[in-house]
Amino acid sequence: MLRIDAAAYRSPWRRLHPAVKATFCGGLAVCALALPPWPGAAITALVVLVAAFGPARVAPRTFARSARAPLLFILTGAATLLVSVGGPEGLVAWAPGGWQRAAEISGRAAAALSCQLLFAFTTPLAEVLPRLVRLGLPPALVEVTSLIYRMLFVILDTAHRVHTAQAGRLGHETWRSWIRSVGSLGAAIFVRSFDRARRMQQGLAGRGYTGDLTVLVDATPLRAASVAVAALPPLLVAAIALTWRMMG
Amino acid sequence: MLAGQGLSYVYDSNGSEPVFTSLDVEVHAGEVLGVLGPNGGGKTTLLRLLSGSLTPTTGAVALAEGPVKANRRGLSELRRRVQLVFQDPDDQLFSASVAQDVSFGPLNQGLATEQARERVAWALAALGITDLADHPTHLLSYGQRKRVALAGAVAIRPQVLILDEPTAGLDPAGVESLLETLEELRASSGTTFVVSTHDVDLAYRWADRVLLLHRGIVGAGPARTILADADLLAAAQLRPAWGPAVAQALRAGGLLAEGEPGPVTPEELARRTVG
Amino acid sequence: MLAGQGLSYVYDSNGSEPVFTSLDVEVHAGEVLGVLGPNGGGKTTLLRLLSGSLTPTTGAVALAEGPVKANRRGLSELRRRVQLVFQDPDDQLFSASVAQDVSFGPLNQGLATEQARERVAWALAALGITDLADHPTHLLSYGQRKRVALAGAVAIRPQVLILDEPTAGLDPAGVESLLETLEELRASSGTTFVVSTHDVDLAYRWADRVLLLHRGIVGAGPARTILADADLLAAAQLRPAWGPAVAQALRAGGLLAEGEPGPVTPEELARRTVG
Amino acid sequence: MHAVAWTVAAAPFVVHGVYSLTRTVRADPDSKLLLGAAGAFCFVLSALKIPSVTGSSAHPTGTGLGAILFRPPIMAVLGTITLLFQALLLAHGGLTTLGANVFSMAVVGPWVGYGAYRLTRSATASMGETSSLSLAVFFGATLASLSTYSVTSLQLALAFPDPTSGFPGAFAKFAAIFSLTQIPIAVIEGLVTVVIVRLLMQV
Repeated sequence: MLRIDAAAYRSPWRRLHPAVKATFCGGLAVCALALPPWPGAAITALVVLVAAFGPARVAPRTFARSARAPLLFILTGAATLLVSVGGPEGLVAWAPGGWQRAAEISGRAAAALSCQLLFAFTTPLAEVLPRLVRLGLPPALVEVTSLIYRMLFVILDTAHRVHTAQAGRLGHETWRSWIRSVGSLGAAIFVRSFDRARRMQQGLAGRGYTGDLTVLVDATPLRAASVAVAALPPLLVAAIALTWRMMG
Repeated sequence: MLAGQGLSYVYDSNGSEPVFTSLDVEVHAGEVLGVLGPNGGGKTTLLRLLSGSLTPTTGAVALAEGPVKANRRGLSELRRRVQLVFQDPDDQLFSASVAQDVSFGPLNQGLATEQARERVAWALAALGITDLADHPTHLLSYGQRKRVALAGAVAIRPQVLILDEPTAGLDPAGVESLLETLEELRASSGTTFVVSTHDVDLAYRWADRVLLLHRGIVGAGPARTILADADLLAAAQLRPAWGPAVAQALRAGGLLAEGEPGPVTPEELARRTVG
Repeated sequence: MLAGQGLSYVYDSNGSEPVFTSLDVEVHAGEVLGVLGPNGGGKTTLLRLLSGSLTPTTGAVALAEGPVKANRRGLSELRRRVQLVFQDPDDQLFSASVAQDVSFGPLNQGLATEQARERVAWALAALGITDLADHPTHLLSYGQRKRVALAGAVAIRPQVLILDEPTAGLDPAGVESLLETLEELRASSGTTFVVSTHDVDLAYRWADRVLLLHRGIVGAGPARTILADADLLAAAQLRPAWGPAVAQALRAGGLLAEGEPGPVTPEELARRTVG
Repeated sequence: MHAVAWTVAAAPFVVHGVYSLTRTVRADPDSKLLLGAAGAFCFVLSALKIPSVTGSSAHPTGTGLGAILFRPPIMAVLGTITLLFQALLLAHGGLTTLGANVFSMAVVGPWVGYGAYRLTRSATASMGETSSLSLAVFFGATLASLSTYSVTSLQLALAFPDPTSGFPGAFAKFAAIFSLTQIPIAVIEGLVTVVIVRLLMQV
């Protein structure tokens, strides 16, 4: 239903402890943002893409499709850096060094984006959420977040079907009818969401729900060695990029 | 009247298999076409393609005048002629009151208020729910909601009504009365029906022709012949219906003449036994 | 084993009629009790009363030792012994992971981690879905989610499993395989089943005893007798099943001896015709 | 640097929201399921497609409606979770900019929207109930959406000042780009939200 989510459950890296992947992807994201963009962001992006399309076996087309919208956003933002306003050369003028700045910033952002995508494509949320309690987050918050994760698929499914039904009944023919359709869709999913909550409450009461949604979480052991190994590529990238700068 | 030509469809979740490839299907004017097959066999996908709610990956849907263009206008024309009614009525009811909900389609067609009002009244009457007109939708029973969802599609006056599991969730009395209503609608307005169902006995009784679908067409033809073929049914992961088994047993026992049609409901069988 | 004594229930929307009054029902150990009737006839209300998810307005639910107290402890004891599985699996599945969801009941019973883990494994195996253990709930098919919801109830190891329309929404192959699974569970663990359904043929085939419910008990007794009685069925707004009609027709035609049981599925009829 | 600063700015609001959520849940365990439904609703609402002037479609922020229905403190939490899920499930928005996005979408948007709603409500108290409510909801949703994007422009301008005119010039640039698309979208979101609330009043 959601491309990234579905792929994460099929990922060969699914069994890795989330903390290991967080170290790897997070470390590389820090490289992308903190190192000098050339060659830091470039090397980071290269390492992430090799890892994604190599051992993590993320489908390149799916990856590209997910990256499209955020990349477009990055490029729109970067485009504004090409011009400067209110300078001596008139209201709008080409910014001095604008191209370089825009390229640096888009490069950084794109590299950081691929780190985030790699993590999302290999780490199912169902395995991250219950572990958040160990990071010190309040259990009530974590349980609510897990419930949102479960229920959003049910509601999304409903929204999708109501949307299709409205299209079938010519609900998107004109601008006016479209607004009416989206409005009634919003109202419908609101009512259905709370109906779901009420029904789930009845469904869980029989299973002994008294206020805590305690479940068994698989104990994937977190080994310090794995974290260390995961931290190695980011450190290596940092070392190479910094050496390059010093040599250059 | 309505046809699918070389249809194939792939749901875009990464690299998944197509639901079916190069599927040809023809719907004849005025008939009841039953579509049967296992879950995941492509029934709902086919219904959605035929009603324009999905766009085929390859192939095209055609009306009498020719293939439907994949643009806004083509789609809009298809939707005026072909209406799909979902299995779960709640997916189709999104207004607060029954009349308001049924008026959604006619108003979107661009009808004036007065005409739209007539359409609503007519559709409610056709479904036998005129007295529900100003009821709030969320206080109706499941069977009533199903009828309101049907009225919403009927109000657009389509030539073809596509029904996804119309009897699912209804109790036996509800099934009977809905079938009666649909038959009346067919008689009075000449609507063509395409109906998906799991209920082989229902299809044997109601459909003129059937299509067995299991990631492609496994069998197609007159309901009485196709649904009596145990091998075809098995290929579509369906189970034999009572009707043909009873006819065969009665014939073998000399209780039914060779050309005579067998009973299609237990009531009919009981009547014949007594008579 | 489990009984309802003088049950009545009123949904508290102001001044509404009671669903039924002073209803007595008894569930015998190890049987399959079918509950049939029209929508709105009180089936779901009865199932909820028996499982403790509603509290009767008058009367009481009783276990072997006597009436269940309407306090926290009584209710909690009832829920350990009697589990209700809803028609819509999404009402009961709250976790994104199958194994986590199934572990909810055992942990609520106060089992230790290791024991709970064994229970989960056992329940998944009993429902034939061991390989789904680490699948995300939202990527399962409807039939698979139904099995997971069942596993969640089975994991509590109840003596009585109450199933609301367990076959609704399943395709014919799914119905067969679920029935097989439930029969295996019954054979291996001696679980008693109370099952509501609209499918008279299914009840005729599977249930030992049936209860016809239409705002009160219209008929109760052995499935083969009660479901062959057309007047009783009509009183419960149900339609005759094929099984009894076929048996009657075969007997009338001299194809079935007086004491011999009739076929309960079309396959059986076809086999007998050939044999 | 900026990411850290915005995270720090957003944190007190989110922490306050979490505190009020924990308190609600402790008082009534069943509210967990209601909050789950509310959060799922917010996520799905933000994933809906609304028509936009260019003939294409856009996504509503949903923060105005969320704030009116669930109050700003709870919306700070639900909005944060929505943004987290959008980043991980849809790749909409980055994790590194989560703090900044939370500040604009889960804090400023809801508070502005809720404020606009309350103000319009009391200013139009003399009008009929339906028109007063509709106006208030319209302004609440539209201003929530607009303020969210104004804050985003501000954040971008602070992060990337214009080489000649500095922060004001950069803000003008970003605001100009966003206003082209976001003003019509905010108005449409306002209209859609009015339809939603009026339907909900009838249920």
